[in-house]
Amino acid sequence: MLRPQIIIVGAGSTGAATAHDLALRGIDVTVIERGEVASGTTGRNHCLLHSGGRYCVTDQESAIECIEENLTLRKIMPDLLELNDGLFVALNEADLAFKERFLEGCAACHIAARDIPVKHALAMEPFLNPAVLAAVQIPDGVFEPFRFCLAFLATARLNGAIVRRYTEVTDFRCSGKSVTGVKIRDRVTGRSETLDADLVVNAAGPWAGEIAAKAGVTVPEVPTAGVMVTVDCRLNNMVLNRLNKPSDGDIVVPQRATSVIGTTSWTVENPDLIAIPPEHVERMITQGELLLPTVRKIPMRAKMAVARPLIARSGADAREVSRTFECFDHASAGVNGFVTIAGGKTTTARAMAERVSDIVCQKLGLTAACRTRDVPLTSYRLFYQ
Amino acid sequence: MENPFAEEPKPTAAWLWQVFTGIGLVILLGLHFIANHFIAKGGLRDFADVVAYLRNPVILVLEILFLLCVTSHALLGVRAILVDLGLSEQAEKRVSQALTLLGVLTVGYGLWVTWAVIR
Amino acid sequence: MKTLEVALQIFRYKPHESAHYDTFTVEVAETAHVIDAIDAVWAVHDRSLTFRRACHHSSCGSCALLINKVEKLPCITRVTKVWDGRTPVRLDPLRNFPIVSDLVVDVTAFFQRMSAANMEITRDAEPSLPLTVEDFAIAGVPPKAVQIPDNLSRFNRFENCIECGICMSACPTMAADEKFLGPAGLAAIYRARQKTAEPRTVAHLLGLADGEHGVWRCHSAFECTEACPQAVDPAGKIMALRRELTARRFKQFWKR
Amino acid sequence: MTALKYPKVQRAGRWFDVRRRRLGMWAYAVNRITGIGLVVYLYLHLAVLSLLSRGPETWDSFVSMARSPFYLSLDVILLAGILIHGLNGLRIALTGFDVGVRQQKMLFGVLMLGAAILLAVAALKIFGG
Repeated sequence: MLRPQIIIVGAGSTGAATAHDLALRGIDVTVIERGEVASGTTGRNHCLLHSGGRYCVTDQESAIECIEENLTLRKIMPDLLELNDGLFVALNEADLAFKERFLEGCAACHIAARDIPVKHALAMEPFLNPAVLAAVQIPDGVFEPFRFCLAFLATARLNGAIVRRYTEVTDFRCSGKSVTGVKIRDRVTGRSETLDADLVVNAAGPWAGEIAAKAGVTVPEVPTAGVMVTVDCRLNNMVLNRLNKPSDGDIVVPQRATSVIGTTSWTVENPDLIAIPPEHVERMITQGELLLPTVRKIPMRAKMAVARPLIARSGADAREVSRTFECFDHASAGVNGFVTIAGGKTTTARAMAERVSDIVCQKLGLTAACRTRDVPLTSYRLFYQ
Repeated sequence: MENPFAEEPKPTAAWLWQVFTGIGLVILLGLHFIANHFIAKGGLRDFADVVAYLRNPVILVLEILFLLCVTSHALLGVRAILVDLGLSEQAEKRVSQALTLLGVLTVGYGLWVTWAVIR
Repeated sequence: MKTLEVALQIFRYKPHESAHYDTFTVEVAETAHVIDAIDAVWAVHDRSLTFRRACHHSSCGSCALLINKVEKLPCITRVTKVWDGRTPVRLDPLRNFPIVSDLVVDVTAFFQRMSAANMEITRDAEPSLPLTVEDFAIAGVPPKAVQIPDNLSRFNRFENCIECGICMSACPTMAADEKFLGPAGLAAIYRARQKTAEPRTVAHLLGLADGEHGVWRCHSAFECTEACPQAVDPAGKIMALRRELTARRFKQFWKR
Repeated sequence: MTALKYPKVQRAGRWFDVRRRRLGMWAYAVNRITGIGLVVYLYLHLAVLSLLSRGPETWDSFVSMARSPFYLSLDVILLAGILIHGLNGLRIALTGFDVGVRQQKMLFGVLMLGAAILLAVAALKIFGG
């Protein structure tokens, strides 16, 4: 029998990690990406390596996923993480009251949390609001999403995967009720062709619905945009969070010589072109100021908005929607050979890849096991060589 | 793919020589210029003057040093410009050989002129 | 939201057609950055346009290009800074790289150089906050003495170099000499060398830079340092390497 | 995939192209131009010195010709080249040993100012006798 051919649509964190997972299992994969690696949602990421602390009260399922993956990523890409921990700080009585629940949540999700003296926190974070009332240290970190994807893809390529950038999926080739191939157009050469596929994995993030529609199925996804603002000076060593339920502008992630404040949240129609509402930018500064009062004095370096692929659950608003991921086997909707992996976050990309790869193997009757928990990734720089 | 930049190249002292001869020139050319064009009456020496000047052994040594410095500095500069054109390794080697030969000829010619004057 | 109309004159090249410029007019927010305008061209006018981008906040380094003939990161360059209201803003791919398609260049040779030194992207040898006067100068903030108590661990941090290739595009030496290690490559060797005291590694790293096409090829134009969006100061690193190499050479000379 | 590469000749001429570039680039270009000029002069000078081997008459008639104002103004141009190249060379040497790297633009300015002053003094001397 010929080796099965898998096509992955999208080279964001999910697509990249899935390519790595399948390649490691010895399966032939081709990744189709319409732009540069990570040019969609993953690229415009907040760069937060979640410890799960952010969700340990409101969404423990996500929180547990986060801490597990956090520890795994430390093993497989140690060089690509900035590991300075994170602080959850209380700025008012309501925050202070939340502390007990937060510590309980962390304990329930096995997230190492330390309630540290305020003096200690201010010594580590000299720009932190001096009015801080309490601080809890948790194992957050910072990654860099572009290189995160490059490392997965570079390793996948060493294991035989093919990555085609600047190539978009125009349609599917179906035989009966099965997807048997993908019609693509190379945006560099202008040529169109059809690639054979035994199975197609749709990892197109907020564009997953658009891709699925070409195969005649739907994905219950809500593209939800968020604004992030970067200031021209690094004001924090560690990730700074407001000690409360997630809300707008309650987190400042350091990134190289800058600090990134985020985020807001609203539903968008067209994830290709998101106008950044000026009032959202202002809100980031006002909120960021609460954590780091110096923020307003610093020139803004950049601002960005991107749609996150959140999975809809009826009746929930954007903040309440679970940040976990889901895998849809469209066989249930009558289309074979086509699965969609949606939702989630970059921190959990490896776990998402494991889940979807298990499903792929099961559908193809293969028995190869996932090895991505233990295999260290190669240098991201090899992707371009 | 083989990474051509991951291998240690052959060390070179060309830049350092360029700098040292350059520093030498600042001093020697200064002396040469002042002695030949500012102190000398009318900015240039007549023949008898040149002969007398070069027969002074200190001056002779300085002028020969100057000749060596200026030739190597000039030809190292020419070489830098040529190497900057992105030559092949083979061509780089040939440029070096040709310029070394030119340098030897230049210095030889300079010494010959000096000898012709002071003999 | 206040908007403005901006005209972009974009370099176009595909392997099957000759290079030319296309001009587009798009509407963007008054506060938009150039990357938002390029994004709008792609989303509204021409889906065949190819360009590189990922993070939109100067940490991935993929979007670097020439704006009005000067190397810039479009993600941190405001449209109003480069658009005079009349002459279209001209966008070209980086110089000194092979052009793959439109604004996309082939960065293989760049990453080969970065791999040579194998510089880690995290650094831990120094405090992470902007503690030096220079760091503050970048941000336009007056320096403030910040003391990190000894009993607290020092923090690590990603290197400032985002591997955008701007220095390689701005370097006049790089233009002609394809074998030149280039500003970023040499700066990477310097950073890697700073992190180790192990004599054999040090000798190897310095050896990498010591060739005809290494540190000695630089002609002190300082264009790399001027163009670098991350204040990496590659030229300064090249000079520091030269000093160390010179000192080493003298030491070896006297030992003989 | 065929990538577009600019011809080598066009790329090799980049050191000459100072448009939209900054002071360091100008310094580099000026250094090269004066350098090439000085190499040409060096060989002219050496050729002229061969007159010395032909005896006093040949040389002295050349010297009297070279004392004309036209030749003297050529001397001033030569001196300008030497001063610019030499003093800029000092900047390259100093920064190359990691001295004054951050101040390289100011260094260039000061050195070029020095060159201008020296040139003015020398020109007065040359024409004033």
